[in-house]
Amino acid sequence: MARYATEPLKCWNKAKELRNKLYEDYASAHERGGLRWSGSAWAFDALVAGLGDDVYPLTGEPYGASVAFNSEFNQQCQNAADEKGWARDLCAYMRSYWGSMYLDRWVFGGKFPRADFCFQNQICCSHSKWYQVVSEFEKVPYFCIDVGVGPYSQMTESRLNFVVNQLAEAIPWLEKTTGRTFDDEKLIAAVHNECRSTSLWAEICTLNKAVPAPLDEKSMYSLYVLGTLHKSSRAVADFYEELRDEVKDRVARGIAAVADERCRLISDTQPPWGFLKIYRYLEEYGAVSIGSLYTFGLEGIFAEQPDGSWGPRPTPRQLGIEIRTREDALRVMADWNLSKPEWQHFYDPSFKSEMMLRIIREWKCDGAILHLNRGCEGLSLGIMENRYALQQAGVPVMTYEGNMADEREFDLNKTLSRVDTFMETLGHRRLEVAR
Amino acid sequence: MIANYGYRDGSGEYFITIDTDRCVPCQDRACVAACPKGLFEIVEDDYDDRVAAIKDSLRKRVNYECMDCKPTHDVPPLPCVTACAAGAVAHSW
Amino acid sequence: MKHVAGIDVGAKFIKVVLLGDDGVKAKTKLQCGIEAADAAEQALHDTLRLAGLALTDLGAVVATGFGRNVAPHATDRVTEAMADARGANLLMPHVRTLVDVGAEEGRGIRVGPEGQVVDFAGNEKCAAGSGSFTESMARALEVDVRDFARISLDSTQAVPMNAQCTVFAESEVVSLIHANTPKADIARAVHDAIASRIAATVRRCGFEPPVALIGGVAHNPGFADSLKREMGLDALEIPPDPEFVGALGAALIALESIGPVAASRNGGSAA
Amino acid sequence: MTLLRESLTTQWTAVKPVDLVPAGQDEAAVAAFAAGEVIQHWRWPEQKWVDDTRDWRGSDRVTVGIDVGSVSSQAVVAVDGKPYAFASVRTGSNSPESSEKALARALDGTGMTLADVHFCVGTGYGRVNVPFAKKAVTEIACHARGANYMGGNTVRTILDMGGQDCKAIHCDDRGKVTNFLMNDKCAAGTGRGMEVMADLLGIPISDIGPRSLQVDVEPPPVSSVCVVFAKSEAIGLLKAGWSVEKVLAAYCLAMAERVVSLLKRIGVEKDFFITGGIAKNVGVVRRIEQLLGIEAIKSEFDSQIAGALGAALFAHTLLEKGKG
Repeated sequence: MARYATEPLKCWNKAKELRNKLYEDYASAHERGGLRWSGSAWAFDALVAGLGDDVYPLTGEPYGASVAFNSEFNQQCQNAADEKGWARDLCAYMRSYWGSMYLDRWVFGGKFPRADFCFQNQICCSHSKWYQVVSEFEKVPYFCIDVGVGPYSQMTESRLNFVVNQLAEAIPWLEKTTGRTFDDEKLIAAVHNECRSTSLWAEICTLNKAVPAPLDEKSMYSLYVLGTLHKSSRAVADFYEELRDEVKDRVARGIAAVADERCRLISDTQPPWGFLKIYRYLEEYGAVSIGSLYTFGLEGIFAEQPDGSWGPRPTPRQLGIEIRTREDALRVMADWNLSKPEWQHFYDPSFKSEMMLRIIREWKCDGAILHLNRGCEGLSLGIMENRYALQQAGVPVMTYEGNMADEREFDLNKTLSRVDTFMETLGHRRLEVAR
Repeated sequence: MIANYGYRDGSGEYFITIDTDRCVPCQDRACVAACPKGLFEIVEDDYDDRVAAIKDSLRKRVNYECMDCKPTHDVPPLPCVTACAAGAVAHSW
Repeated sequence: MKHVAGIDVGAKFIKVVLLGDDGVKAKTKLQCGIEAADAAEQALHDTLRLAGLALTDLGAVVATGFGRNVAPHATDRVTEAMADARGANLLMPHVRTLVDVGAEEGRGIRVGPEGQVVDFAGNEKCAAGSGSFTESMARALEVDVRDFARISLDSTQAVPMNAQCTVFAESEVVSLIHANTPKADIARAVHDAIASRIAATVRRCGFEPPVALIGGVAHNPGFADSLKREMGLDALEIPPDPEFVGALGAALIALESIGPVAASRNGGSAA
Repeated sequence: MTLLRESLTTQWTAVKPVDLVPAGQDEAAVAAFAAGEVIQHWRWPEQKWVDDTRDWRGSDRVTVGIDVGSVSSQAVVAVDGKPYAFASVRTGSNSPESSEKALARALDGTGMTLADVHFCVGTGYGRVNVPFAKKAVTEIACHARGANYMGGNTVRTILDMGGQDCKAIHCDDRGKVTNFLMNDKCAAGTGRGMEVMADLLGIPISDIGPRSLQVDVEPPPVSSVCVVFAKSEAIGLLKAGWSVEKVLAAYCLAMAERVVSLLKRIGVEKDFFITGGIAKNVGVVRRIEQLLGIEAIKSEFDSQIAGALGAALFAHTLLEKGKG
């Protein structure tokens, strides 16, 4: 008999529809006189919203992951990048995106919809290069903002201004590039949306502290992706509000994501996107991944709560802070993004280790499975130091090598047999009970 | 004849292409001196023509040898490519 | 009197250990290819016949190794790490780090005082093929595998082999031959190349002396010498019949699953 | 448990391991196994052929081509520009010896000796070490010339999958090279990779092709990046219960993809011809044809002799130009 009751998520289909709509809006923008721009999920999309509601982003990482799901097309894209001379140890998303661009084929069918301009920021070394190549190939303007100003815990006025001034300089560039006049009201609304959606996502992750966990990481991948597609859109913020309420209800009723949950784990970095059945295999041991710093903190914005635990960062509105001018909006947006958990470990692995240990403690986890992701330097930076730190703190850790979007460097069966050994060290055997 | 010297291994594909038909009338053999790492040499090919080729000892190291001429951004025109008046030399990466 | 069997279905050899509650009954080894199901059946059957026993005399059969899922009559299946740790803990209770190098896989295991697996690291895709690699290198040198293992010890100089790819080290070996490099030095270069990859794998899970080498390749003195040097150890223990340690561990787990002294090993395998 | 530990530890050393003999092996394998020789599945059969319908005596155009490859060596004897005899042997660790062994094997039973040969050309990896060769020609040119003879003068694109390299060659109607590309730094897509797989799966190398086609659904390829990646992935697939045939299919497809991506760099023009040992692997050839959408020309000659045959034909041309 299963330990906990389970039920499918009611808003699951809505997430799927919203995701598809965001891609379609981008692809069909020109038909409605709209504009298309491309950048990363970490770009300041709220700023671009000042140009109008019909300016749609294509963020490279979720698109790269969507290509990775389609292994045959992904292979052609990787080969196309190879043939252009790009080395294979570069960011795997970037190579899938470029391959799709070089082949002029959109993973959802039809031609690759070219961006009208590229707008990006520079913290992960691949990101700024990624869109420089896109702008050179598609012959479109490119603006990049440097946000590598150091960890949020050591923020100073001058460091914050360094980013705010670049945001301010970007506005005349956006106007010149698109011929549109910038609307501060739309910027302010977008900043509120972004704070709301990313704070709500952090709240949803915090609800996963409950035992049994209402969400498992495999499902969270299809939910957090909306934040990576367009975090400053009202539709995404509203969806997360609805999801937060449903998850709250699941916790109240003790609904679990995994019926036989008896071993809670965290993972790390993006998974090998074509092989999410690793998580189904874990369930055969009654093991569930309740999330990771990646799923929580790539878009989610966290802060210390009054009771000392880790939870959602309160939004300006919740704190009663009004955003009246362009200057206020830029300062709030810069400060809000610089506190992003996944922007900290670029400066020292210990920042990440502390956050991982905090998640393990507060989300009551028994161990960690780290994906040594050859496809992403940005997130695998210092992962062996993180492993060492977790072990020093007595947390059992398993690692497996792979690549998030190039299956040639991943071996599913070898990884599953590692899971067997890891589960044995945690004292768990496969559940014979056929659920 | 188009000769592709180089390789493809786990890290990528690297080939230097020489169109040897254009080497036959060439007098000054500028490519040999132009390459700072001495990759080029003049050999007699199987059809008894004197043509340029990449040295056998360096053929499997072209990616490492050519790195000096290929900084990560705004790569200047390659010395071997510009030195060859007949435009017989090209790089695949 | 109850008997149990541990069967380690390796990539190249199947090892069977038969235990009774009065001690070791039999140890057998059978070369098999990849299609191990029938070979495993035969290995178990022949071993029982050797000890004058029948299948019905077995209280439990625990399978481990590469083909543990295809081993017949298995009452339980455990991974290589767990079996190695239990077997080594019996033969060498003081050893805390195991290096297991078989035909196709190399792994490092940190063992707790009770013989439980504290941490483990397996070879990644690139460092695969340790055991069979020495075979192909011996073939390139046209030297018998066992001689290849010994002559490496007479090497006088370390010839660096910079082939990044173990498969392509063979073409490097051929060119070293053409350069009249002494075969002993080439053999040592090959052993150093494998040892450095295995040592890197073991370092991933961290190791503390005393360290023991088990698995089929432990019979290769040249490799053992290179590994000792590569890991900076002054001693590298090798138990008798090192390739049977996994099968012994599996047999011990089987014994515990039926024996009166079913000590509660880390929860998992108790009946 | 401790009482048990002492007795077991002492007995462990006392009980000697017994080597069981694999059932179903024929006497030769059993004897070999008893002699301690591990069964070697990678060893491919050596070849020999003589055209006994012709007599070489009286011809003043007897030429020989020797192709010393990294894995195999071939000798071809041509009389008046047409193949008369050939042999294919394993390259040992000594190239000069291998070339002599290959020639001796080819001449065996023909009554011909080295003195009767008017011109000999050496080619392949060890071409400079052929003691009796007057000229060394690269394997690129020899393969083109050999393929032009074996496949006919409509051949424009040749793919040679040798022991440790892979060559893509374009040629004109006389077999003269117009474009070539060789990759000999990486074992993926070469004969060496095939031997590694035969060793791993413990099946004769000549069975790999046919058995790789005995699958109802074509599985996804294993990693085509590297032979060692492919091998460790194959091990994982076997562990997970894939049949040997399915693993072979995945491996041959990976090798085909690897080779096709190299071919695509210089383009494929009809007619297309495949030389080298892997041409005998129907599993790889058929998958290459599917990926390219082009059928490879078949030839009655052994695909492994293209290099040596080309060398013998080069020798013939040099003789005619009075360079004898």
